[in-house]
Amino acid sequence: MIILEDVSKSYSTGSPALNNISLHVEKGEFVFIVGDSGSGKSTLIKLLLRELTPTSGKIIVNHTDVGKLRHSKIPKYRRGLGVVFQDFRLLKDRNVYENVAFAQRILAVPVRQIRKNVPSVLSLVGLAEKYKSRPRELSGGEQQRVALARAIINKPPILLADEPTGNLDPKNSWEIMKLLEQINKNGTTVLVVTHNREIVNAMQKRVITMKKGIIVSDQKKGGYIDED
Amino acid sequence: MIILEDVSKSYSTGSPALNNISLHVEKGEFVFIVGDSGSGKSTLIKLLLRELTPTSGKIIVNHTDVGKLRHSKIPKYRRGLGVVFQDFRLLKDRNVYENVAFAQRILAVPVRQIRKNVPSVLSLVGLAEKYKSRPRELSGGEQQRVALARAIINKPPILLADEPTGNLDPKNSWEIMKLLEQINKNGTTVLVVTHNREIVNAMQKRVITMKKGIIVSDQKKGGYIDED
Amino acid sequence: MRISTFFYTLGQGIKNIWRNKIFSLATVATISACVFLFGMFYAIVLNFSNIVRQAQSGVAVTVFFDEGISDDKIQEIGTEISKRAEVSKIVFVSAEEAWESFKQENLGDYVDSFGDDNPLAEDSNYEIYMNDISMQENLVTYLEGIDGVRIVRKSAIVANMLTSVNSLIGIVSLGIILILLAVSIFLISNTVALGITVRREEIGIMKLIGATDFVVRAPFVIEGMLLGLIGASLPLVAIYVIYQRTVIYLADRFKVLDSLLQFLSIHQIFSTLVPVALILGVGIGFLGSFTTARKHLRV
Amino acid sequence: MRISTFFYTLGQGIKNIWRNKIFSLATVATISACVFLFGMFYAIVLNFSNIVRQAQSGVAVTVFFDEGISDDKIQEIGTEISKRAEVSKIVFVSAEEAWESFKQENLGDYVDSFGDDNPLAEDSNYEIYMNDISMQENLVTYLEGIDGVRIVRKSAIVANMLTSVNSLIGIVSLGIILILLAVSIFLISNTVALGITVRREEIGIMKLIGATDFVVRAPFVIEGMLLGLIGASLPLVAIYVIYQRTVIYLADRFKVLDSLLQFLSIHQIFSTLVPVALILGVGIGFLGSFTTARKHLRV
Ligand SMILES: Nc1ncnc2c1ncn2[C@@H]1O[C@H](COP(=O)(O)OP(=O)(O)OP(=O)(O)O)[C@@H](O)[C@H]1O
Ligand SMILES: Nc1ncnc2c1ncn2[C@@H]1O[C@H](COP(=O)(O)OP(=O)(O)OP(=O)(O)O)[C@@H](O)[C@H]1O
Ligand SMILES: [Mg+2]
Ligand SMILES: [Mg+2]
Repeated sequence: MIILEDVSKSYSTGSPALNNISLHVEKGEFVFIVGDSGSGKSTLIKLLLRELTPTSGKIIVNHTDVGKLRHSKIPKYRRGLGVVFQDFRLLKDRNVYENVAFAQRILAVPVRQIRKNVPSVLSLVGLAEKYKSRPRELSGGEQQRVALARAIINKPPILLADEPTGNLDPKNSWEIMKLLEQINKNGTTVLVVTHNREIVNAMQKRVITMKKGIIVSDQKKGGYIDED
Repeated sequence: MIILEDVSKSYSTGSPALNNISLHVEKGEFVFIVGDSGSGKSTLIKLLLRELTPTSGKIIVNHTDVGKLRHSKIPKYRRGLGVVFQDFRLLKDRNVYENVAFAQRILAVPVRQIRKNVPSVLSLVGLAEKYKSRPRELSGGEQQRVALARAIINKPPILLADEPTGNLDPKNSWEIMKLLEQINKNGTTVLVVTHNREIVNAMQKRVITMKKGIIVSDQKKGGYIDED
Repeated sequence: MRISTFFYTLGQGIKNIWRNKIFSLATVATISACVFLFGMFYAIVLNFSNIVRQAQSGVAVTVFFDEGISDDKIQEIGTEISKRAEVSKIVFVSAEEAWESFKQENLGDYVDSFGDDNPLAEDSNYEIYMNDISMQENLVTYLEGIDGVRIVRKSAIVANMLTSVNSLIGIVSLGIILILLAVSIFLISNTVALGITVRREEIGIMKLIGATDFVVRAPFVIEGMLLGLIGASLPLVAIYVIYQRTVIYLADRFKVLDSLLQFLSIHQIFSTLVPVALILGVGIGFLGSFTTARKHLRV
Repeated sequence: MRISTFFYTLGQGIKNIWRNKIFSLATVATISACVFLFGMFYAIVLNFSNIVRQAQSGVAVTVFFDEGISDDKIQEIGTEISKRAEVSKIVFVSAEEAWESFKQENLGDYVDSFGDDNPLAEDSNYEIYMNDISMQENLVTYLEGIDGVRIVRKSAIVANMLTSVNSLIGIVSLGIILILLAVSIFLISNTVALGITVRREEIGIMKLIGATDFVVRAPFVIEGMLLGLIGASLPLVAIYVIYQRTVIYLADRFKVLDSLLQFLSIHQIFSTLVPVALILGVGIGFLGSFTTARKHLRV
């Protein structure tokens, strides 16, 4: 499903954020990506979303060579991904309902369908009552859950979640993780970037550990690796 | 040092975010504030910073009645607080150095002093090399640490940290917490909002637990209270 | 496109205006100001060149006849002359009339010295008015060739000057209008672009979620065109009202200049101004939002 | 204020311009466009009313003397008249000159019928030119009262019309200038405000960290004034160059209108335009940034 071959990414400043990464993720896998702050996890997600293009190497997602995608083909490609951004990236001017509904509108889902889907996915993340609020009127954790709702509403074949529980209390975090596991069980390939040692250790999934732009460990049913 | 008496805060929409909160924090205390997503923790921090004014009740910080502060007195009051915002609030147009230095400039610290202080506080949070980067060129955790550096550089008598480790890996989180503890030992009153159960349980500090806008528990040497 | 998508897009365009109030106001204000200025100067310039053009029609070429010519022949010549395209009016002045007006215009109270003589006997003539003073030379050549015409009196200097003033005004007017147009286009596209640039983050988010360029851009383009429409309409209404009042005021205040101040009707002005204003507003609203949105779509 | 704080603030003001490139460009462009339009029209309007004012000085009042008056007396009258404030020039026309020019102007080739007689003998006169045509009536009354003056010929209609045209131009010019000024102020303060509004978040952050209003606002105000200065200077330079070229071009192209086209020098125009432009740019840059920043300081 997701294949990275010798992928490197250098920003204009500083040392490369990703350094010759190779990685295979099968369809239907659930993968945690962990690592120090600044180790390149978000950069990896951005490459998969084609927000960035790799400096070198090849990225193939779902038989698509992401690096070579023509501009006009990018939207269609992205619609196959659901993404929770580390900084949420909600549309400031629109309320919760519209933020989530937007993901469906671009798929031209009939309005009647949208009116059903949005409330149901909002109650999945525990925000049924807040559908009218603007992002700025939400707490940090609430915004994060809106971002998640938007990512999963289209039931995309691939879900990329960058730190989806960073602003959530343990109970909420667990619920979200269970939700992601459920979505994974229904066939979605899930990549979760997280710092939550407790959850990683408990869930016994594949864990990829990054450090300074390289993959230092890839465990099948792994846990959070502490350095010291 | 910090006294809240029957403080309530209602936003224009929804039920009150804080409901008749009373709280005393002594000078030199270290307090964790925990609670569900949306329970009013950030609202409490914003009231203390006078970003918001309470709907009712009285807030006294350092003998100052915060609710009655005149507009012209607010800047001086805020300079006595160091704040890490949940959403960082870095100045987008300025690099890391300038963001941190700004806190000193408004105190009219001599430039020579600033040139010494900023690098030393940046290396405290592990960002010595990134001083030239703009916020958008930083990873989530790096931005969070810049926000912390800005909050502590003036050695304020009170430090308010809203989720200061939400985007940090466990190792970094521990280092930051140790740093906060160190700052607290030097006499600063520290309030930390966090979801990190591991840390709260390990550090054995005062823990205030909030739920739906009220304080449901206040333990002297407490831990993270799980609901179920 | 689904019908619901169409209405959604339209709705978003309208909502964008509201969501981005400050910029919408600024954009409408800028467009209004530009269209207003343009319209105002267009009206002034048009009236001005109209007045100058009218001034030419006051200049006449005078034709005197051979001595002893018959009235019939004079009549015939007159008919022929009035057929010419550049001739707007032809007036017969009898010898007596000529002397009377000559006395009045030139001799003041000193007229008595001539007694009852008419020094201008045999000086009956045609005064020929033209609608294009620059054709005077042509006309004179033609008139001089007519059988029975003794002499043609023209005022070459006045004609030359008027022709020059005319083309001077033409050049200056064109310059003003072009500069105003350029400045307007520049300022309007500027604000439209700014209004969209502040939302480049939003555009980026939409694109990252998988929206096509079209879906992202359409509401912005609709927004731009609506703002353009509003921004162009307001000053047109203002000009409509102000113009008519001003014309009435000026005509009243400057009765002396009655013959000179022949104002154009608002309809003559609007026939060009309305389309230009709408193109300025809606067209630049469209182009500006289209191109600016595209610039930020490369995500 | 510390000297270092001062330089820091100044530096921030300059850096702000760079950090916010798009808005800085837009602001400078808007100010430039407004000042340019204003300057252009000011130059046109000023020249225009100058031309009209000069036209009045071409209109003369003619004074004829009692029959048999002595040359000394004529001389004396002339001296007295030329003392009047409203008189700009006084020219003596002998009877022969009068007849010559009369013949040329009015009789064309038909002049022979008068033989060598001068019907205008005894018609030597003074042509009196004025610097303010609206004083004509006063002057005439005075002239008619002088001993030895037989008759005063004036052209009341022309004088009236010129006076009217004069004040018409005055009103229209003033209207144009005021409208342009208002539109400029409006547009400039608009963009300055927008440029700061997009940074209201930044202002909020600074305030939350504990910055005083002054510290937050000062760089914005400096930024606004600098942008205003740049925005006002560019079009002044442009006008300086364009104006002189245009004047040369027009004077050359319309040699026929030599007597009419008396252009003002660029210095006469700049003496008012430069201060107005700077006030427009720097003044509104200052006020606009000051008030807008203040609006967002209530955090
Ligand atoms: N736009 C950019 N320009 C320059 N450097 C960048 C940019 N974005 C990220 N970096 C750098 O690349 C490195 C990797 O960043 P990335 O965001 O991938 O880290 P991360 O693993 O997601 O960290 P975190 O857990 O803190 O979010 C960091 O050192 C960061 O400073
Ligand atoms: N500006 C606002 N307008 C309306 N409601 C708001 C606003 N800010 C916060 N709220 C609401 O007030 C409640 C408390 O918000 P607050 O940010 O204090 O929560 P929190 O405890 O910080 O949560 P989190 O852990 O998710 O950050 C939430 O339900 C939120 O939706
Ligand atoms: Mg990251
Ligand atoms: Mg919060």
